[in-house]
Amino acid sequence: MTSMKRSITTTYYLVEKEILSEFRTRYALNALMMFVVTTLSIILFSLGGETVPADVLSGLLWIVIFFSAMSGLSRSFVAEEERGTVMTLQLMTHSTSVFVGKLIYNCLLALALNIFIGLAYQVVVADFVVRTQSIFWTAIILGSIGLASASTILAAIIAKANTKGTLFPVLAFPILLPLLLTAINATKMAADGAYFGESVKEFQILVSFSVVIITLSLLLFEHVWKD
Amino acid sequence: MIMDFFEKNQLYIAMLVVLINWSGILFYLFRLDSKISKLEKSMR
Amino acid sequence: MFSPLSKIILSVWITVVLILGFAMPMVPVPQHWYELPLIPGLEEKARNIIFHVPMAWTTMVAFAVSVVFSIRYLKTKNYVDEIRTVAAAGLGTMFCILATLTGSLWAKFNWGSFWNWDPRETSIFILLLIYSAYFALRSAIDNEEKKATLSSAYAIIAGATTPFFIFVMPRVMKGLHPGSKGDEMGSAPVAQLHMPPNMLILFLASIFGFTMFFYWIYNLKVRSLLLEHTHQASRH
Amino acid sequence: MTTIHFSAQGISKEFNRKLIVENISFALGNGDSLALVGKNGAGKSTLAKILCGLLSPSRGSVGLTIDGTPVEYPGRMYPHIGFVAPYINLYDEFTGIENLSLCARIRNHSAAPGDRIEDLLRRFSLFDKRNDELRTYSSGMKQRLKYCAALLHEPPLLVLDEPCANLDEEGIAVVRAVMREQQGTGILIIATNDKDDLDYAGSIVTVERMKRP
Repeated sequence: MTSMKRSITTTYYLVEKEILSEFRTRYALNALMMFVVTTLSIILFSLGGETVPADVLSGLLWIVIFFSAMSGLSRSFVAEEERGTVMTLQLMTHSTSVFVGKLIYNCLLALALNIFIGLAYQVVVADFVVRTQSIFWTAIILGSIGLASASTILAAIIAKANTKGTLFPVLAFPILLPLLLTAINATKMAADGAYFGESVKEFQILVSFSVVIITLSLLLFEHVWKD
Repeated sequence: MIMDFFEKNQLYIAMLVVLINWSGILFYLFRLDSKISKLEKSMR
Repeated sequence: MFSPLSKIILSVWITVVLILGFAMPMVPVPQHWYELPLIPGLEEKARNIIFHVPMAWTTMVAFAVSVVFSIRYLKTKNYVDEIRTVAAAGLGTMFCILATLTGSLWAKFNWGSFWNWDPRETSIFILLLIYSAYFALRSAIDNEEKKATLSSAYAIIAGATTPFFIFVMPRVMKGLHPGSKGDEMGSAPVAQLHMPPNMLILFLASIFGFTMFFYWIYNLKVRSLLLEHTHQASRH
Repeated sequence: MTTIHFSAQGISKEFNRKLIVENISFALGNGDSLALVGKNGAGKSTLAKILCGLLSPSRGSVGLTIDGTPVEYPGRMYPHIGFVAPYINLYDEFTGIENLSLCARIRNHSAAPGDRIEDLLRRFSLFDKRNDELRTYSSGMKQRLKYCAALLHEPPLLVLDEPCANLDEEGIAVVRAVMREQQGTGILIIATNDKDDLDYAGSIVTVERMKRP
């Protein structure tokens, strides 16, 4: 077996372990679904029957996405730290494999969650009409990946700090802001019925954001991961 | 003479205030600098 | 690095900039080298550019310095690099607060409200958030080595996202600062300066003066932190 | 059999700018064993972690060569090391056998790990409990499972921090046998204060927290 192939299978089993562990413990999934349902109903209550412009509604959508990501995506590393299994992983495999495994798992979690939020939001908020579905879903998918990639390395950082829960959104917000602003802009364009071609620049920003963050994370992770 | 000038050009009063503040800050910084230099010498 | 003579020259330099910034008269049609143009709508407030912009500029310089030394710290794990990062970030926070306050005051009298969320106001606000997050992270970690490593990693990630603001923000929000999207004089990522030469020279002299001033205080702070470090080491 | 050389050169470690481990050096080869002794809090565990590549030393270097090829420290140490310590945990939500097969898979041990896992479980008398989740295990049983996980890939270098913690007599007997076997094939390092453990160590390194005058 080549070493490339070997690290791919290792990463595959790490992702499998994360998913299996999630289904056994329900660390994130149940709480996250409840979180989404509560925030959506708070938004519906506060909107009342008022007509709200599309740009406000696109902003609200990404507020829900941001905070649900904040409460869910930090779990991956914090749980290892709390259970004292960090060294077990360090003894089993190379740090890069651990990071890529966590990254893929977080991407899957963020995608599942945000696709659910995107569907629920369109169904539940009557004023929010998406005229160009292709732009909307591309923004959701690229946004989820960007969100997951920044959250993964930040989660690795805060897992070593004392006040984990409160610190995460504080650290993540300034870093995720360019991503959020771009995603909100793209969502607005989707609601206004822009052509897919018009929002290509937004998607380029989202993709390059993820690429930059992931590259940097791979370089920094070993420093963060090992005490 | 001088008082008349300041009565007419009140912006210069603000300038004087800023300059006095600035000289105070500079005085403080120079003293701090020499104190740190002295400490550095005594530590070595 | 910084000789006593150069400190005196720097003090005189900034003093001259302050005096000129206040004293050069503003007239509708400048005739002499010492006269500045009186722009309707800006009037005497235009002098602020000499005092406000250097604060924002110094904030950026301080941020760049702390990111560079963060990278160096992760390579060398030398506490001196860590001390340099902290010193630059601390001073950067101070200059960031000054730039925010002075900018907000100027905005009130030029654009009608203290805060308008124009791209450059937003960037300075984000920088303030990054600095606070950096220090919040540091205060949440007990172990010194871990604190240095993790906060350096955070500073590097934060540094890498800043270029995105330059591309993103002009696309999503209207600008009020010169050089923003929609400015008749043309837009550019960094402020485009339309000033008469004498004002431009004064402006650049001020930027240079305050950058060196930052360097002086930064130097003091690094030295005092090093002293503190050797003092603590000698006690153990 | 693999030829192994393991050495430490002037290892020191600072925590909060305080020296915890100072200037430890040794060199070991096949069949060698070493005990790290010292008072509580003297830095035995810290040193053990450094040797396994879990912590990086502030100064000094660790060198591992397998069959004449040097291994990158700390990044590529993990395939050659088995480490058992009280502060290492396996996954509570998985069963014993799941934990071990997870270990084997992540480590990429495709060479019939199934039999090896069963052998180890039998040897440490955990076979009957293999399908129970780890949260139902007692601390002694968890310690035994850690041995299974550490021995799964037949590491040439075995590092044991407090090898007999939480174990009953039966468990201790198995561990002693493991220690003897390891001495026959590779390198054994134990961090301990137990006098009986020292019988299994060829040489002894004392870890002291140095106080500066």
